[in-house]
Amino acid sequence: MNAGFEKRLIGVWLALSAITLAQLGIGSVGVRAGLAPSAALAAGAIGIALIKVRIIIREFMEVRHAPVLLGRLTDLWVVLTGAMLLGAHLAGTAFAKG
Amino acid sequence: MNGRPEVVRFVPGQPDMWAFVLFEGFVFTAYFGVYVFSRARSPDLFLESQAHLDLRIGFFNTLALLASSWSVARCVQAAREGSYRAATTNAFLTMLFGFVFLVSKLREWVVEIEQGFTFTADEFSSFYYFLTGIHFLHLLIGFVALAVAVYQLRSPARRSQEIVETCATYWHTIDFLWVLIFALLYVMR
Amino acid sequence: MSAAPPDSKRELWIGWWTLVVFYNLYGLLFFVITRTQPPPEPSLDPSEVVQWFHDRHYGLLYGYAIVSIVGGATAIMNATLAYSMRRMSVSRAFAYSYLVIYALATLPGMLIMGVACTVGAMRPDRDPALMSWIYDFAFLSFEGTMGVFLIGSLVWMVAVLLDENGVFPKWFGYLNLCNALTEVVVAPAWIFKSGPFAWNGAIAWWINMGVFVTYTVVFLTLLRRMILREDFGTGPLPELAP
Amino acid sequence: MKRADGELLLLWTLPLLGVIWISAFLLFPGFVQPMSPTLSAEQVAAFYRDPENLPRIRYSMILFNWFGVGLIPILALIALQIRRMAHRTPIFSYAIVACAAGGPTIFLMADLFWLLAAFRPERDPQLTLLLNDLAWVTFSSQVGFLIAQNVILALAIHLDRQQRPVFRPWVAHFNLVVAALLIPAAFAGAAMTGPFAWDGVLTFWVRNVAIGLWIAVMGVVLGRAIQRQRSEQQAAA
Repeated sequence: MNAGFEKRLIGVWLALSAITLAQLGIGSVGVRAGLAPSAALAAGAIGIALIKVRIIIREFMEVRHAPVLLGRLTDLWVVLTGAMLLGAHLAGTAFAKG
Repeated sequence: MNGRPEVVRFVPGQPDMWAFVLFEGFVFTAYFGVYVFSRARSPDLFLESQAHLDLRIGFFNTLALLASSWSVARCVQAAREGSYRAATTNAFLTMLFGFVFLVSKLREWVVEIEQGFTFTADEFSSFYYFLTGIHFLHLLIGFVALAVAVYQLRSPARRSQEIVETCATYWHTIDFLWVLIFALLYVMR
Repeated sequence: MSAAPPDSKRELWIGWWTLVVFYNLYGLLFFVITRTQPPPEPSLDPSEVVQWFHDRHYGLLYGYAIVSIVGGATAIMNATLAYSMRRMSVSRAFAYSYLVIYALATLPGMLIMGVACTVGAMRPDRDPALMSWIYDFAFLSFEGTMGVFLIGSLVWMVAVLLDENGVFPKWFGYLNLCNALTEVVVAPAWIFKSGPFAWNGAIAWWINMGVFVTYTVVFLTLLRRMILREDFGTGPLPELAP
Repeated sequence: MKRADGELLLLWTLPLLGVIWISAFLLFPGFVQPMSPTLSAEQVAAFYRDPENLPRIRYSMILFNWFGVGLIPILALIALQIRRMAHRTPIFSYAIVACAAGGPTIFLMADLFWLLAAFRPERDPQLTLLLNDLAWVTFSSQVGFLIAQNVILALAIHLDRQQRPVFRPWVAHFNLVVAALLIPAAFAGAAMTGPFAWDGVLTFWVRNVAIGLWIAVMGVVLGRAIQRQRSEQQAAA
């Protein structure tokens, strides 16, 4: 197999795993410290996940080689998802129960 | 067949599958939105219930699916270069990683249900089982997609690169949806 | 040989227009006249259920009367959709399965609800506990009948994906999968009486309805294109079936 | 044995079916003098508890349970005749097959509700009333598949443009008239008294006579068509 490609794929996997490990660390610290939920924490968790998603789409799914339109569409999905989830969080906080 | 030169842009697999990825992606965005909204409405309840989940298992599951994405990407590249044997091996490797995820997920559910953390236990648990359950269903369909890819790779008479790429695109979708589910259910506070 | 006479596609156009008119009428009847969609809360107590039937008394009785007059139109609609599968390079088994599955689906998918709502509305003085049972029967038969639409969509999906005649684009095959999955998502409606998974919930109803409406608009459009493309010519009729 | 012979055999089950249906109709005490929707729960319960009525209700509904679906083979024969028409697609015969599945299932549901009401007549009268309502509303108002059947058949005949059409044009008109006669019954739930009520002239008598007439006329027409088909096959052989 093309050595350059092989290297790149391994690199992507390592990067994604490293981010996941960081999520594990941050999550554990959050649990131990008993951090109160906040918009910043929510945005952070969603943001990191969406960065991973975008890496998967561009690298593993080869969108970086695809016509620009497909890249735009998938990026649009990433951005809209982030915006909608953040909006949902803010709306939920505004209409909090009790 | 040589790898396509960098300058030539192409859609991996059928564009039709990309329509599915985007549409189903938006359906999931909607599910996630309802979850995040409900969560923000009763943050304490969700946080308390979330303690039933083991972050480490979620981490392990994520690694398994990321690895499966890696191997299926190798499968596509190998098939593109004409090394069908390597492509088939990687497809099976993907199934193996997928299977590791499947077993781990099932085990996790069983342990949680035994602890009384069931679908109807509380609001968070309902979302947890719903999101992981619907994702699990996509995973099961993913095995069908991989089987189609292997079937294509097996015989020189078939070997449609387009279909192999289409199946891989579906499989990656399972992966990236899980990445979001992991963040929303296990990590988010 | 000259172009096909304009009426050579008459049967297909009858089927297509029935679909279009029916779905519009369906929306009108369920959303406006009977006001049974969007669905009310499953958590109403028996006295509220009685009030619910009272508020919609005439809408339910006359609305569902019209539903029972036009309900049989589903037969010609499903026949037209089954025909699209006959045009594909797949076994006839697909068309036949689709036809039978959807013929069956009309009952729990629509008519049972009509019967239940009529029976509920016709005697407002009925025991409230029984009214509550009728209410559950109406909405759960309507929304909780999943298998027919699940398997029906999957049959269509496989037919589209295997087809080599290009009757429908492949992405429509995948869209069938999205529609089939909504039937899985609605299952918790049998378990929850409130929240996003209840029969009126954000997930079990609103998101699913969004997918279903998209799916319906898409297949009507694609079916229209199929009919426009259809080239019967002026030649002899297709061989009469034995 | 030719194809058409088997079809004639199926068709000849129709007179037998007619005898059974008429007997069951006369046996059920709620049909001869159609039950009124205005009866109170106690009166309805008394109807099922009456030792004179109870066996008649049960046996008539068991007969209907057995033979209610007997019409399906006849509808299948109609679907086959539609396939012989000068159409370019099998859409109309498919649609008749779809109706053939729907109509008898609805009748079967009504039959189940009646049998359930009669199974434990000592039940709370409110429950017996509910089962009785469900049976009558299902039986009376659910005419959709029957109407669709008539309209589809009429359309199919109308579009059958060939030298010797399978059915003559008057059959199409007859079907449309029957369809029109069935429409008032759909409103059975909306009226407790008068011609539209489920014991009313339009909903009960006109509708059921129309259905009976349709079965009889279509039986004869179908018989002729199959006979003709058979002689054509013999001539060709």
